Amino acid sequence: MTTTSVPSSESWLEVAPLQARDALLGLLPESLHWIASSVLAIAVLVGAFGLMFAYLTLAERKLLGRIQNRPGPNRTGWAGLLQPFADAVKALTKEDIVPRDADKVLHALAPVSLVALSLIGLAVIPFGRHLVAIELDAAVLYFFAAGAATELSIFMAGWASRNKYSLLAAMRALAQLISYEVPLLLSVVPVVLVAGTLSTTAIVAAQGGWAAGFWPHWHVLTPWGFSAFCLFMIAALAESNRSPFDLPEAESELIAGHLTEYSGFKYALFFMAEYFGMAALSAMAVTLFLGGWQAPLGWLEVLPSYVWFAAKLLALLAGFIWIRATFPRLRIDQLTRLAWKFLVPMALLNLANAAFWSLTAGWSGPLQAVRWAVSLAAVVVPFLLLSRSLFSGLGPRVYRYAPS
Amino acid sequence: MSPLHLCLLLSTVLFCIGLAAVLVRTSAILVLLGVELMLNAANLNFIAFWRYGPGGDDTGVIFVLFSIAVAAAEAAVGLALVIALHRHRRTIALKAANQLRG
Amino acid sequence: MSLAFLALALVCVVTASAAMISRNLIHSALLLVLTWIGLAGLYLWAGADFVGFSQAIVYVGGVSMVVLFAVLLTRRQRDEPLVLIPEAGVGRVVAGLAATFWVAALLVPAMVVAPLVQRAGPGPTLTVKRIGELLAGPHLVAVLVVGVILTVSLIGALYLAAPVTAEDQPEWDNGGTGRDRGNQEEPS
Amino acid sequence: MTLSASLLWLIPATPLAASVFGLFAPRTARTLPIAGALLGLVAALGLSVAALAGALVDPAVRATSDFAWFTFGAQTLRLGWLLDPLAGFMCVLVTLIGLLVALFSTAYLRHDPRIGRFFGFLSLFVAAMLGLLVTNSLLLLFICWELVGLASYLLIGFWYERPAAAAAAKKAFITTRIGDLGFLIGLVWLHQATGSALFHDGGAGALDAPTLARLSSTLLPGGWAVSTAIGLLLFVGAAGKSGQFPLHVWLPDAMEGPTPVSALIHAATMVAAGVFLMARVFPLMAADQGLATVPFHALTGVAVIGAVTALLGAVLAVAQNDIKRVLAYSTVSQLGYMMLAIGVGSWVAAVFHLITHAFFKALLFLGAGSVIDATHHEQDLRRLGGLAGRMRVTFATFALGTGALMGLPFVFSGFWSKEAILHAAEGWTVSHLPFAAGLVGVVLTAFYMTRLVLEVFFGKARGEGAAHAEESPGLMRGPLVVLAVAAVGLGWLGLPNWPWLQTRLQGGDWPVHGLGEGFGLMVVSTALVLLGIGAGWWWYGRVKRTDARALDPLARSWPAVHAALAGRLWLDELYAATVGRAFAMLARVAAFFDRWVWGGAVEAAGRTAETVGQVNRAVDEDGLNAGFDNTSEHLRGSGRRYAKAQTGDAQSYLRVVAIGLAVVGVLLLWGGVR
Repeated sequence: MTTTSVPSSESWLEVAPLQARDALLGLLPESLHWIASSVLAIAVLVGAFGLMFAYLTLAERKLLGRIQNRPGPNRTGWAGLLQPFADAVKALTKEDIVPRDADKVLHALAPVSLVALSLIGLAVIPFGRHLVAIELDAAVLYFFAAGAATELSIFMAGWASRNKYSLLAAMRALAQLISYEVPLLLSVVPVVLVAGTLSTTAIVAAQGGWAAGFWPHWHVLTPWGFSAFCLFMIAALAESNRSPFDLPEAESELIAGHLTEYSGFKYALFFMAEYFGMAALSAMAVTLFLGGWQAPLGWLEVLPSYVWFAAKLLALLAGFIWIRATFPRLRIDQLTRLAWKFLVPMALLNLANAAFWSLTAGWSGPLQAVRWAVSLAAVVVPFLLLSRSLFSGLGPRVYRYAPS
Repeated sequence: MSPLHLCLLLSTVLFCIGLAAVLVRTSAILVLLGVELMLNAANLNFIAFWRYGPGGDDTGVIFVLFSIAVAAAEAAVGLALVIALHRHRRTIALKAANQLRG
Repeated sequence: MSLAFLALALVCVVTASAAMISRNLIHSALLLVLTWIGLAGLYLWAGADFVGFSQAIVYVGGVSMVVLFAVLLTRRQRDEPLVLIPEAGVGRVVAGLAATFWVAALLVPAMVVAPLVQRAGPGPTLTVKRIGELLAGPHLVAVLVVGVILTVSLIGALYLAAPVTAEDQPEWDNGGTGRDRGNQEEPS
Repeated sequence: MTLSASLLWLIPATPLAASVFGLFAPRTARTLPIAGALLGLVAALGLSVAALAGALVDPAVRATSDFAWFTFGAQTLRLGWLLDPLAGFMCVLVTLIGLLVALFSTAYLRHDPRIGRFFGFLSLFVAAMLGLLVTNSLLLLFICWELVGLASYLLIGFWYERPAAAAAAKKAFITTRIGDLGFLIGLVWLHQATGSALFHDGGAGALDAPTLARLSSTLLPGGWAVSTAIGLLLFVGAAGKSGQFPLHVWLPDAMEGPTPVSALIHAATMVAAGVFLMARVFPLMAADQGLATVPFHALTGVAVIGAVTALLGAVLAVAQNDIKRVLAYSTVSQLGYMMLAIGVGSWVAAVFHLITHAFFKALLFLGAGSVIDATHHEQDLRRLGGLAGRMRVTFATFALGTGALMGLPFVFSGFWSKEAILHAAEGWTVSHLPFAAGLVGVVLTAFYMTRLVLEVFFGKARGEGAAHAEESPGLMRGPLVVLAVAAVGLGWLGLPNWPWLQTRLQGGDWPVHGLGEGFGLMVVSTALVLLGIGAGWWWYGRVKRTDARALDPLARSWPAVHAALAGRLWLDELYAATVGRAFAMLARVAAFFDRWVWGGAVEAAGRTAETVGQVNRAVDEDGLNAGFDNTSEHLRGSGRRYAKAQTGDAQSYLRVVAIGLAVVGVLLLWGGVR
């Protein structure tokens, strides 16, 4: 935690978290400040995201229910508001079953490491103007290095269970996560290219200000940025094993895949890790593309920066839930085809597009219109061509063992 | 002992562990992992000399970046070879790949 | 000498030795992942952040996946999840360890007594921007060459690992020793 | 609004973007590539007009904008863009004609399944030509030049299913490549001699006065100036591209492409490139003019070749039966006029004629295309006829184009530009032959065009297609009308007493003289035109041809002459008999050597060896066998023992290597520590 002095020129709400931190640290001797501030940051992050996890599950169930024309949980507490805690009590009191042949150590290690790895990425997200746990020069790289290890946990879970469906799920997870790691990283590179930095705070700072007084400099509001944002979100869906890319845990094909042999608290941990991963990727998307904590309009800056960040984050998470309620699951071949034949070429072309954008940064006047037109064309034309080729040659599927 | 010497000692130990795996283990995959470990030990040396060396040059770090990139390629090709070996010989024991024996 | 270094060095050595001794390939791979993480930590400790994160992404996120895939694809039988490697012969172990010992006996004293010029004080700082400038400037040719190497090796790996049809089987592949002739009719 | 030199690249870039779009669109796409190409051409036209406006602000200024292409060690290769009235006028010309041709093509190729691809090629063609026009570097010009060649290859061979089209494309490509070889040598030589790839570079460029003075003062063995040699080499390239004798053979065959392509090639893009190149490097070509000691001036060569081509093209056009071939040879002839003008020192007249010719030749070709389309691909004069009544608009515009091409006095543009050329040729002091050739060419032009119009549009329909022809659709008539207006009116831009165009092109003063000074020449050439028309009417108009199989009237009068002309003076056959034959001979000689001399030697050696072997075998089996067998058994046994070390196990090798390494290290240490 950076212990910068509190700037005085800002609104009270903006600096309130910093003042609260300093007040707490003041209770301790000077020599313990460094460790105390770290612990404090971790505690706040875990607490906030833990609470968010709890209510996200409720929100998901409620939203899914509404979309499927049913009420969702509404018995525990007012309108079901206590449901997450009831679930937690249930999960904690359940019997923990470990298969006899399982690789016991790995079996226990998998959910724990998954949760831990899903959380550490949050350390570099700037949640507000002054709210970032670690300021790193290579923060984006750190985030993806932390995320890269989650795949191993899923593999460990699937493999340690000694269950053939779990193992199949582990293989699928590996294939899927490797495939989607590529477009995920490639869709981030344009942002790094244009912002010229790997530091998350600098990337957010680069998105400050407005063109013509109303058009925020958020990356998502440029043609290449919009394309990269869409690619990032699709890849993020796949990376967090969310529907419609939830093949590794497809309950109808793999009896929940790597989760089959888990119960009780470990199962809850997996569940938690999924939401943490989703939240971390969404937070990264907000940071990279949606302007981080920047307010959309100048006069809206009366609200503190972290409120804006939270609003954007929640909007993205709601989008995740909505997508889950809307799309059917992909087949494994469709999944890999989408990654390699659409997302990766799109992301590569988008990289060239971003290079063009940053090279033409000096253009003004009518050339600005040319710049927008070229960049827009460089998004739309490949999209049309690639999506056409993605669906070409696909007739109705012939099932080998089922009568047609 | 100075920090630089400690780093070098650590990298030597890692190198020797990798070497032992390469020389002793029968599984081609483990041999490959041993090679990776030896590469990593070499990388550690670069970093150590960059950190504690006379200074003024950042080539060590750049070299390690290249080394990591090439090691990734090496792993991919090596494991593809293992898979090819397995397809032809139904085993991944290196002893099986002795078509050139006299 | 900091505690962090000793702890990381301990992690590296222990996990690496365990990985190389383990008879379970999956355990070996996962333990080696820990070694790689330890090495990434050492890079961070030395101040080379970018290299550390690169190490984590490439090895933990990439190489380990490939290794695990290779392990799963080369299991001897479909329903045998544990990968046990036939034990090496005693002669092989002894010869290998002797050779290693010779190399170690040569290297370790050399490393310990070597008179090295050292810098005192804090280590050099290297920003990501500087790395980018170095890569795009003096080392540009190397970057391009590495790009070509990666492409070529990717294609080569694809070619090697792609399934062959019966006609593609090389002529000399008429099944080595008797033991290896197992389920030849089922290409993986 | 004007366009500065630093943005000139936008002019070729817009059609280039359209071509990329057209070429990478799905194969069956139609609307999008067409719309893209038209949009690109319209944008390029607007930009070109803006550029021309910028260039006309002060015609004497050459605006350049250079950039470093790449740095190679200490050397930087710089390329650039150049904007002067020449480039400006040419850009407007190319984009305008390109746009009209593209509009025409939308109707002409409406049934072709590959129309999208066609528009991609067309855009590429125009883009390459535009790049060639606005560049400030001979190297960049050469790159675009080759792109033009590639695009023409693709377009001529557009209907590649037809063997004739494929062959014609190949012929065009290879013939122009011969010229390009000369160009390339000249380019490399020029770069080596001047050290600059730029034309104008503040005194250091290849076309700047100090450089030229150096080039023309450097002499080669034999007294030739370097600039003469380089100029002639560049002219070889220009001759190939512009269809000059003896490299003109590809141009008539290029008719195999779709007719709009022919219009584009003959009017604005391909053949204009050669003339443009000569105009662009004119300072270089003329650098040796002042030197009395030089045995040969580069421009003299250009003038001679131009005169020969002008005459030859006109002669060959007389007896062709294919409507497009007549026009093609007419183009050859007119290009000869342009080269002639450059050769006699008046590149401005050449460019003037290039501009007017572009419009009326595009008009004539599109008119021919309209006829061909209406008669279901009937191109043979003998089976056409009587179309004047059925296709009024086509006939009217075609007649106007014919008038312009013949140079009917005072109204038509061709008259004024041709007059400028003849006037310049008349004043050339070296020789009067080009002037004479030009005058004869005028008669012949009038003659063959009269023949063409009479055969196609008058008399009786002599074929199925002609009998049921109907006027073409509006999208084809529109460009014709626009071009006809230009074909008539453009000449007024460059009257002798009001030389607006010449002044702008020259970038300085241009001698203004009254109509009276050249009046004698005008009267003579008018008389010659009327003579040609009269002769044409005498043979082809008096008695109308009624049957497609009837003998050509000219052939009835002078069978030998007609046969020679119809056979195109057997130039193709001559090439086949000389160049082709020579290569065949060479190949045969090589084959002979291969088969008999070397082959015989090898055979003899083999036989000898075989005999020796037989003898050896006899000695061996009977005498030495037993001893050798024993020895080899021993060898084999020991070999087997050593082979055991070769286990094929990589790890065992590695172990040995590791131990060896350690031993060597210890030995070294031991030695070093001492």
